[in-house]
Amino acid sequence: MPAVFDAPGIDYHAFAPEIVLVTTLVLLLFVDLVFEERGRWASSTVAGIGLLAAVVPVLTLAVDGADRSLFAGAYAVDNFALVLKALFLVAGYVTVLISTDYVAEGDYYEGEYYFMLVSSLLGMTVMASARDLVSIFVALELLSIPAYLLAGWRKRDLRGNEASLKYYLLGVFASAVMLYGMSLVFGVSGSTLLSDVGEALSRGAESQPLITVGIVFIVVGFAFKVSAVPFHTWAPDTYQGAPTPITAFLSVASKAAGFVALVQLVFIGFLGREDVWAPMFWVLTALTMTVGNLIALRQTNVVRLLAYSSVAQAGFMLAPFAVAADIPADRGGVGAATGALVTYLLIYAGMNLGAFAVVMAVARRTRSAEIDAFRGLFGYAPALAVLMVIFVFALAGIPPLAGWYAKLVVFKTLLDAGSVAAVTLAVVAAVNSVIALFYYASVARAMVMESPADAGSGRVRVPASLGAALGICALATLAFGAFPGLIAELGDLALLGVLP
Amino acid sequence: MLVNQFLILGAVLFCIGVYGVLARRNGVLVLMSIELILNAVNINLVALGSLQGPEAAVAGQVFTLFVVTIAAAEVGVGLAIVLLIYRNRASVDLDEVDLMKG
Amino acid sequence: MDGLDDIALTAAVFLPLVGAAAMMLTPREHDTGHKVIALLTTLVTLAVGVYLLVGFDYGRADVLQFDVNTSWIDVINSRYILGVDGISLPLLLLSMFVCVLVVIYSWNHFPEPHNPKAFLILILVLETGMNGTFVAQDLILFFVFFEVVLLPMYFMIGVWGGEQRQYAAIKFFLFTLFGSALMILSFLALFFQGGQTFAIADLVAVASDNIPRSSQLLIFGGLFMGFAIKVPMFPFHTWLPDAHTQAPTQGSVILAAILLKLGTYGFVRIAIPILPEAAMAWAPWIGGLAVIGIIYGALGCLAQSDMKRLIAFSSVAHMGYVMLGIATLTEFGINAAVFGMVAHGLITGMLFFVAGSVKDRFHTLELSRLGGLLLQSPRMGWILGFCAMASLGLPGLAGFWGEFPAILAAYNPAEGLSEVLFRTYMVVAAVGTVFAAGYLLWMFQRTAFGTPREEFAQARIPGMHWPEYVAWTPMLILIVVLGLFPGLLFGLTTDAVGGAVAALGGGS
Amino acid sequence: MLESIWVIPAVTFASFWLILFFGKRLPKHGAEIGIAALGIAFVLSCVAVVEWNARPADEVVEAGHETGALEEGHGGAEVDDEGHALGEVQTLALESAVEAEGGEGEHEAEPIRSAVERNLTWFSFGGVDVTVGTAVDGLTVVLLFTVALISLLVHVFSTNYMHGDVRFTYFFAALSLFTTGMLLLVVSSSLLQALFGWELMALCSFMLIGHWWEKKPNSDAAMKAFLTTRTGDIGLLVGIVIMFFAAGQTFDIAAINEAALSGAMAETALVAGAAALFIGVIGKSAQFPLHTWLPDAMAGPTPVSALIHAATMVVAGVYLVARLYGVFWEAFDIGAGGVNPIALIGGITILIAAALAFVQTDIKKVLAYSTVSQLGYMVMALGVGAWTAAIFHLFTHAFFKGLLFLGAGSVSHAVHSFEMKDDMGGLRKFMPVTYTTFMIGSLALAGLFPFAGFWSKDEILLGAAENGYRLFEVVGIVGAFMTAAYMTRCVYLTFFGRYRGHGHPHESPPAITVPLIVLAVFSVGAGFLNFPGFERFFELTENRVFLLAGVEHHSFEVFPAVVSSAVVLAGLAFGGMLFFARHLPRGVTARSGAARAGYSFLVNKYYLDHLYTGVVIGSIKGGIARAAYWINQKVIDGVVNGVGIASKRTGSWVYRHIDQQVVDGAVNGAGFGAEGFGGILRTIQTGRVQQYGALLFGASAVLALTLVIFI
Repeated sequence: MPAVFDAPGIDYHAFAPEIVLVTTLVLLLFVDLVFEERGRWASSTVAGIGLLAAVVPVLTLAVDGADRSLFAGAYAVDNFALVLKALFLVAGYVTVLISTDYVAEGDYYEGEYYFMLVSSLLGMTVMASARDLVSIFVALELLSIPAYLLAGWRKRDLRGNEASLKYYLLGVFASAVMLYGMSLVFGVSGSTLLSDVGEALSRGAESQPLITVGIVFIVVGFAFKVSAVPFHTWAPDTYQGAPTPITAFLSVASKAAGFVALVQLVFIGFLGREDVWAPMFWVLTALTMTVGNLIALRQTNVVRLLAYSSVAQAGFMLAPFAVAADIPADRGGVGAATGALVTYLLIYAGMNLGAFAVVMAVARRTRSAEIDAFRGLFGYAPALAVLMVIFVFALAGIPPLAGWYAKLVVFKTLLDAGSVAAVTLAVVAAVNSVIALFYYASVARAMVMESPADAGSGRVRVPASLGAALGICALATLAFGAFPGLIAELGDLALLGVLP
Repeated sequence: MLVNQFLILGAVLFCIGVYGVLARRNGVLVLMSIELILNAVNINLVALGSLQGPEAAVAGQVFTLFVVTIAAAEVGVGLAIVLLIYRNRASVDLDEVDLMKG
Repeated sequence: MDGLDDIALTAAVFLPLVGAAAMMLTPREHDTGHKVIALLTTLVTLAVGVYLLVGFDYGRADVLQFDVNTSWIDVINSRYILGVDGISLPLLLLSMFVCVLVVIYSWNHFPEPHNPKAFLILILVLETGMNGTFVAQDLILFFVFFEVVLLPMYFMIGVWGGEQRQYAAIKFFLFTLFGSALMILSFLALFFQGGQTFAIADLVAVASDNIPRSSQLLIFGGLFMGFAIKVPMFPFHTWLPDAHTQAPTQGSVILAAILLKLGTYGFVRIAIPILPEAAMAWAPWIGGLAVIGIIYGALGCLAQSDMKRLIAFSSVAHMGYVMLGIATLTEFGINAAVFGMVAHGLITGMLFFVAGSVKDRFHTLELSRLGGLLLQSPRMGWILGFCAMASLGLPGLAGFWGEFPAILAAYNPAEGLSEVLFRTYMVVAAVGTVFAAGYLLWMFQRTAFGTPREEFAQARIPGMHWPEYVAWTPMLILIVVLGLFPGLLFGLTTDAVGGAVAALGGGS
Repeated sequence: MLESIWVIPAVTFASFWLILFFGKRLPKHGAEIGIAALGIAFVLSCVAVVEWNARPADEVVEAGHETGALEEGHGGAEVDDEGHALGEVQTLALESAVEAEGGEGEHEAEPIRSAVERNLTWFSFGGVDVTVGTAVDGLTVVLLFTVALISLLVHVFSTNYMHGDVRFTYFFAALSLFTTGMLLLVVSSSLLQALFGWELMALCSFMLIGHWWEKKPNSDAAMKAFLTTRTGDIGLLVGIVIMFFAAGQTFDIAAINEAALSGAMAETALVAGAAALFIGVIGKSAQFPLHTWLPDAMAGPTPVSALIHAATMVVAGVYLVARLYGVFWEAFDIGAGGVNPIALIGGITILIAAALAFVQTDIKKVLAYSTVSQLGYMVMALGVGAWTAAIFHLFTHAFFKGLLFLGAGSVSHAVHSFEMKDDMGGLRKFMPVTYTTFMIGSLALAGLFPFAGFWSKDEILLGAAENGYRLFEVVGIVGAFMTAAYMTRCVYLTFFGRYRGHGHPHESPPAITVPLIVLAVFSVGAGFLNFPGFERFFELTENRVFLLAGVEHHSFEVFPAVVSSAVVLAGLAFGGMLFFARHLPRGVTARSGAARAGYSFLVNKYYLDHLYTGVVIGSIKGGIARAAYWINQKVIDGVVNGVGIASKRTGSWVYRHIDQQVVDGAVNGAGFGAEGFGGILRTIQTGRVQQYGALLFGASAVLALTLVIFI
């Protein structure tokens, strides 16, 4: 029977952030086109303003407060989506800030750089709202493909190429696997809408194997994005080879996007099937934290070290998934898990971006990201050193720096579930947080307790935009550490809206 | 009944693709193997969709279209990167690309 | 003065941070500027402490006073609750007091690499952490303050410490963090099983009834790890000698005088009142470890060739007495413990001060190289002797009241604890007093008696400087005063402890 | 005065601080403060004695354990004032009461003076009010008098003896503090407070014995003294704790005695507590086997030795037992006779110490061992239930031992040495006063009639005999014999024969001789305080506790006295024979009566002389004593030192092997383990993209399979 086509009514307010981003993209192209060389400075500014402008509708939507759902539920704008969009946009803005001088000083194409960056962000904002297999897939590719290119931005640098290649091949491979999984799940449920999928899967006792394989493959696809062990292998190499701002971007925004997708898929699409994903996530969590930390112990390059640390951090973020199903409904059920995850993402973004920002600032002088390059930093650039100390110990989760609260909510979620598995995981996490301290402290040690490698150490000049980025991150890290209430509210709000 | 055969075909294609991705040394061939996987996906989508009734059939086909389109984009990017590699090291042998490890 | 009462504790906790901020804005070159700011800050903080002391209602020492209770992190229902009772007040004051003296002492004793700015800022941050821990009445708040002290101490040891400083610093950090990781897990477990609250008072009221015995034991285990490492109890003590030996004098003093007390305070304030049943079950083991610590620490001392390391090990022994007192779960015992904390803080703090000054003059603490201090710097020598005597628990000096009552309490522990076992502990502890006398006098004989080694025979050893006089006199006086009038402290603690022990269903 | 007895220690304590802060600036460098303070203290103690003496007997105690009847009598006594009349009334009342009970006929009720107590709350803790205060009774005032007097004389003596010492001022400060400690102990009404005095003395002994700490042996001796007594204090601490709980959570001494006597204490607690306390006594009063610190303590200046041995420190132990007599009486069932730990330890100490005194060449060491032996007498006396005798001996001993030490000091002041064999001899010509007084002291110590020692020692022996401790009576007599002998030797080597030293010894100045004379007077006179028929001392010290316990006091009896005197004479003769007779050719006889006696004795019984010299002397002087000394130095002392060394060794072993390797090693090991493991894991990161891919797909396949299989 022929389906009658009726144009869907579009809620433009709900779309506003994405629309702004698209406009920005067009502007960027235009700027690049009109004043080629003279426009160098312009494109970064345009990008920055565009991103901030995109935050405005997010806020208006938040104020408005109503959950919106478009395209028969394929695209939802709820608190969860809004909080995450905001996170992506701000993270993106900070990325632009730290990129400005970096890109300007290297002879790279700027217009394209920011174009890619913003389009990747567009993908992320879409991801935050995607509630349908297709839109998730589209969003995923939209945010990934520009990232592949950005990773290899330093064209003549072999490491850059390698980073790009590895990221690309594995990324595509992973998304292919994920697609295969999607095809299976779609086959069982007969719908691409997550809500329908959810019902169908929880019903479909027959064709269990298909469902299992489907779920596993889909989760793998995003486990790759969030660099969960054993799907993390690309991360260190890519992080090291890519331009540092992009590394920061990948380790924060792109990772967050992966988690967003997971939240939607697992907590809506596979809600009924924790028998499949709960054990899987348990294993992934334990592996990710432990392996990430252990390998990080042996790193001598700060970027690489941060890469592994972000792997380990991903482990903490995965923990809520492992136990979400055990949390009694009266304590928020999966909502609590989501809240914990979002809180963690928000805090993590601040401190990790900050850490990378410092790395860049230092690299401006030392031209290296080896730990030895950081020795004696406190001697000649105390401010930077103190900031780095703040960020790394925040990552380590030492009060009163923001990280502690992120860890706390994860522990809380684990104990909230209270099952034996959950508590075991909690202990594993606890031990890991101690191991982690060791390498974070080693960075601090090099900066503060050791003398500079080279005697003549002039001051490090920190350009304004980079300084601004540092300021924002430091402020966030300290404020959220002292008054976690601020962030906790957001995390708590960010519940998936009810779906039609 | 009929569906199973499509499924199996898809599975076979998938496995061949995976093998290609993991085994071929030549970057270009790896890209093509990925295409194979995507095609396996497409077959699944269309077949299973039609199994689940008309609505699903449409949805499946639409999904397939998306996959095809995006696959094209991916491959474009992929080729660009491989080309870049070739420029810089005059080879597309993936095993040689291992500056960063550990 | 209600308004003042409300902000008093908050001020006591955060004033040091204000000072630290002020110093950050002051350029690095103005050494004296920094010293003055730091001194003023600590003094003002101490003034607040005195205000608390005056305003404190001694009749109601068992209830929280000057309490503040406002929302902090609503999402996890953790509130900003501060308050002092008879147990926290003395420790709070001790912390403020010691910080002032440390700043004064620092006046001309900045270890390499100089940099007074950073050094003093760290001290101030430390003070915030310590004061906060003693007044926090909410588990999460407690945890935060408990951890705040880590970073400053880590850097203080790691930057201004001795040869092994980096190893010592990270060791200290990792040990404590490990403990507190398990501790926070226990806190959360309490939260969920004890009625969704972190407020200590509420938990004391409900926890023991709501939580099944089995999980009580587990939770207490977590708390035990957290606090025992900080105390430190055998066998978690190994970070202590390294940290103490490597830390700069000021660091050692703060470490010995206050940081160690955070652990014991945790037992008295949190672990025991909230989980009395579990405490009962654990007490024999705690007591056992405590007396092992007493003897073990003493043996450790006898083995040392380095004065500072010896003093560090003596801390292990002395905290053993404190823990023994706590383990008896009786009013006697816990009173003794609190007194022991303060006494050990003053005495061992002083010992480290002296050790530091000795190092300043001889550039070594090798007992084999020292000697004849009484000839070269008589005053310092006698002060050292005085502290040694105080430390070995000579009646009439503060140390005695930490030691003897603990032994006394061990003779009849709370109902339900094996008398035979604890009486054995008592005897062992009593034997420990002889060991204490042994190593302390031995140390004193080696350093102060005899004649200087030839390498220092000609060296002109400067006498004591004014910062040393100013910083030490108050401590010495306090050691004597507390020794002669223990009522000053027992009067404060005894009611509060009575309250805490009441949770156990009546101790002694 | 009795109510405000605390003034006495307060005065000396004040003098300590005054000397410490202002001493150096004064003309006499602080000595004057010390002397003034002690003078005041002495006067006050005399006042106290007088007042106590004048105090009417206001309390009636029926001897024997049944205290039931007496309680109301006691209660009645309190309200009434006119003690004596009341006393009789009570007596009548009580006799009837006694008859009603029947059996206990031989005890009769006695009126005595009740102790003057004054307590105020020190601090309250754990719901218990700990009091601090003073309790004055006969025992207290006697000791106050003794301590104050001796200490005063020692102060005076020191002004000259220590003149020009590097730490003159500091020395006097320490002396004052030392005295304070003893006085505090004596007046305390509570054990806890007593402990303060007790440890204060330990501290001061440390400071004073190690006064010349530049020399390592001195500081070693100081440490040894402190640590040995401290070892005893383990017992004391534990004992106090046990008493605290056994007596119902109080440190009050009177209460503890009552509790012990009324049988309120659990038997085990009582015995354990008493035993523990007695260990403390052994340490402090240098009883076997913890006596070895005392001779080493001679490293300190002589006045200190005098103070330690005569009036403070070592007698503290004896005092403690006397003070807590109720406890010990009950715990060791002293009334029963036979053998008990206290008497046994005392007895052993008497003999071994006396034997050791034979072979010392250092005059102070001789005196030191004699002190140990005399303390043995006191402890034994307490052990055999001769309470008054013990105190009386403590009292008399204080004088003649103080005298002897100061005498020795005076001698060394002249010859700058303590070596009798090398640097002394024939000094009686050079220093007559010292000689005479020293002689008196020696005879008193030997216990020759009519010197003070005779009365007290005799009373001890009598008590032992009467209370069914025959064995210890014998021990006492043997001890007396040996004492007489070694003192003769000592005197001979010091004052007779020819001068073996260098330089020209001269009589010491008055600052030294005056104290000697004073003490000499007391050494002669003190004994008459318990002269048969006129037993002021007994009445003075008589107190509630030992009446309750039913301690018997035996007044003088002629026969035992004769026996003991005979023994003493024998001892003297024996000693004389050993040391004087040998110099026959050089005609000692002409000079010394004692020698002549010994000589004639020898001549008449020559074969005996052979026997003695060959066997007795050979064995005693040569064999037994040396053996004893060897055992003492090598075994007992060896153990004491050995313990120290051993624990130090253990320490380093534990530290090196357990602490650093096991405990700490585990921690570091874990660290390295983690890193190593990390290293292994790094090899996953080959850098080959396709291996990454393989890992990726492999992992997902494995996950999928396992889940498919297990679900």
